[in-house]
Order: sequence, then C-alpha cells, then structure tokens
Amino acid sequence: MTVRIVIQRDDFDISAEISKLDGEDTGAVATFTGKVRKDGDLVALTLEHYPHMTEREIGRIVEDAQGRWPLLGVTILHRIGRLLPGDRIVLVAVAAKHRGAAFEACQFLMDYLKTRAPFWKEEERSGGRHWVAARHSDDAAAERWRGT
Amino acid sequence: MTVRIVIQRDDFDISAEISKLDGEDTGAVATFTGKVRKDGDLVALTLEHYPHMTEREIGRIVEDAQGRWPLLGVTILHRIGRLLPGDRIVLVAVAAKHRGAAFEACQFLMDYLKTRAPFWKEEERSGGRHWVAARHSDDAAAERWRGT
Amino acid sequence: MTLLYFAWVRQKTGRGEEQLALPAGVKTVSDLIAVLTQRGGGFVDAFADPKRIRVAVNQEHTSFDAALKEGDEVAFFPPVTGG
Amino acid sequence: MTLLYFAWVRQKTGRGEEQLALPAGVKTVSDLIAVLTQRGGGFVDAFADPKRIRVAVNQEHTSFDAALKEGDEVAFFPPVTGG
Repeated sequence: MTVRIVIQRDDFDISAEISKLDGEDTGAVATFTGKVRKDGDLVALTLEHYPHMTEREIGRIVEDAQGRWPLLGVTILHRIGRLLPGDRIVLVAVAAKHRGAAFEACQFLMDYLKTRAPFWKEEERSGGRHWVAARHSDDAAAERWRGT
Repeated sequence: MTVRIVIQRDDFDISAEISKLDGEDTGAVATFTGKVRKDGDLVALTLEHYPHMTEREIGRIVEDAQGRWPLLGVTILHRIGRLLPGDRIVLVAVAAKHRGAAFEACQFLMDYLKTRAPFWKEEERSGGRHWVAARHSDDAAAERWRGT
Repeated sequence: MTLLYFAWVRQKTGRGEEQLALPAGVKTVSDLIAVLTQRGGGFVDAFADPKRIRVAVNQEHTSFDAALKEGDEVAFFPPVTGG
Repeated sequence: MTLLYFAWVRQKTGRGEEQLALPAGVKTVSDLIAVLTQRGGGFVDAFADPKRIRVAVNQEHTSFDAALKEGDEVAFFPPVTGG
C-alpha cells in the first residue's frame, strides 16, 4: 500500500501522479480532480491551510478508507495559495484490484477531505474578498458514509 | 458537451485526454482507468470488438448518462488488440460542474461499458488460450442503475 | 443480409462474416439460428446453448424473437467482457 | 500553550499564532474562549457566534468541552472549505 499526501503550491500532472501509484496488482484506478470553476466575476481563490494538521488529518482519513476497502495505493494532492479559474485544486487517486473499491474509496476520500481537512478558501471577486462558507451538501455527502 | 469515443490499439495518456475534455465551467473531473492485472500465469489478453457497433453502443450509453446527470464532457477510450499485464485497457473520463455528477456518471458509464459494449477478452495463460466469461457481478453493477 | 460472428462464436463457426439471402420462412432471429444449425458441425456447436449467445440486429442489442428482413446485419456473440 | 487562528478567525483576532500560559481556571476549550473574549475587540467579534467556530487540540478536531492542559496546541477556525 502506497500512500502519498502532498500539499503544494505548484500544479500537478495527473498521469505522473498515477504512475507513482500504480502496481502490477492494480486493475482499477479512480481519480478525482477538483478545479476552480469560472463563476461570474470570480477573479481568484486563495487557499489557506493548517500546516502539519492537514497532512495528519488526511492521513487519518486515508486510514479510515483502508479499513473499509482493500486498496493498493492512495494519492491525495492539494494545492494552496492563489489559484485562478481553470486551475486544478485537488487530486485524489486510488488504485485497487477491482473498480468498486477504487470508485467508492475515491468518493469517500473526497467527501471527507471536503469536510475534515483544514483548508479554507477565500474568493476574490470584483466586489471584494470573502471567505467561502461551508456547504450543507458537503456535510450530507460525508454523512452518508456513517455507519457503513 | 464534448463527447469523444475512441477505439484504438495504442496506449493513451490520461492527462492529455483530460485536457481535451476540460472546459472553463468544469469544477470536477472523475476518471476511471482499467488495467490488465498481473494474475497468476496470465501472459496476455487479446481484445476483440465489433467495429461500428462499439462506437454506436457506447454513444447510446453516453446519451443515457447525459439524460441522468448534467455533464460537460465525456471521453471513453478503449483499447483493442494484445495487451500485457500492467497495460491500460480503458479510460472513462467525465467532466461536470460538481463532483456528484462526475463520480456517478463515471461509475454508470463503466458499469454499462462492461455489460453492453461489444468487446471480448481472450486470455493467454501458460496452459493455453480461453475466452473470459462474463461476470455476474458486472451484471449486478449495471442492474443497480435500473429505475434510477 | 450480413451475418457476423465474434469471439468463440466466430471460432466455432469458423468464419467472422458471411453474406446470406434471407432464407425462406425465416421471420425471427430464432428462425435464422434454426437454419444455421442445419448446416451441422461448428454451427451446431456454436448455437448448442442459446443462453450463452447474444444477438445484435443492425448494431443494436436485441432478443431472439426480433424480426428480421432482407438486408439486416445480424451479429452473434457471447456476453460481452470489455472494460 | 500555542494558540493558532485560521481564515476569518485569524483576520478578526488580528493574529495567526500566539504563545500563552494556560490561564488560571481554564479547564476546557469553552473556558479558554471565555478568557480570550475578555480581551475585547476582534476577539469578541471572532467568537461572537460559537456555532461558526471549529476547534482542534493538538491537531485533532474536537469539541468545545475538550479538556486542555499546559503545552497543548489549540487552533480556532471556521468550518473547512477545501477540496
């Protein structure tokens, strides 16, 4: 089991990240990439995080996922700093023998990342800057894994 | 909405394929890559397909997905010919505004690809060659989308 | 009409494709299978267990009771195993 | 102990980090918030609506009734919005 948790300012290449994850037992790789969406007058997003806790919290989320599914590799890469519309923000990549585990673990990791990993987004719009509010839909998405 | 359906012998690069799919409204890209798993004495897999019908059937599956989720782009790339353990077989990539649609459509497309798209795998093992049998678990995976 | 055979159906029948005039009395896929089976040999073997055979008419999945007409493209194959 | 503030909690308190000896009588996160609020100004504003604040002690999410001891790292921040 390979686990890579990376917080960085730079962009990433999905193919390169997957190739670090891939083993010969891997039959299925599921990935999720989150991007800054063009959204009205949005100029940029700035991502702040809680160094050290971020890596530890994501590590706990990955451990939880490993207890739920037979995984062969997990990469979670999250960018920080100022990002523009079209920029990639986050990559979650999961390798497993079969597709069910890869798909489900990838969704689980994203849902928990959204609700547990200590990152905060500040938007710059033409009218000024403001902190993005947490979304109830993200809490609901994470909640559905409870008791499973 | 960009739809790309490609059947080819050559390998593919996931980053390059995603970049063809990506628009400025895209907030979420989910991908699935299927690979030839190292499996005991497996030497190679040879993939045969039904030219023309393959593209048409996958087109119908994509249309079905578009009716279920608000999608911005879909790429389905399937290799044919002789593949070795570790080789990529299939890529499904889905772009959407939000992650729920991207994840669900990606799973749906894989499940239907497995049970509807006219491809057949022949295994080469040290003991000889044989055609892979369809799996009930794949039928069950596709079945769960019925009535949704 | 055009008949196509894939995977082990192709191997058992010994051919991938053939042209055939719609045989007299053939109204459905089942009727066509009955005619093909009369050829004996590999065709008997290929269609011995109809539950293991799938059919597409004009490149759409269908069932054995689907109607056939002159000019149709009819393909026989095992359950698919791609992805 | 080390106190950390993130996102708008940092902006309202006007600081990202501070060192503090565990104040007398502070047993829980709630007690600590009461002491910080006594500073007035941005601290009152930052903690005005406790439902909007989350806390981590020693880099683990916890609740306002979590026990504190000298040397703990306590972080205050809004609900997270990464990913």
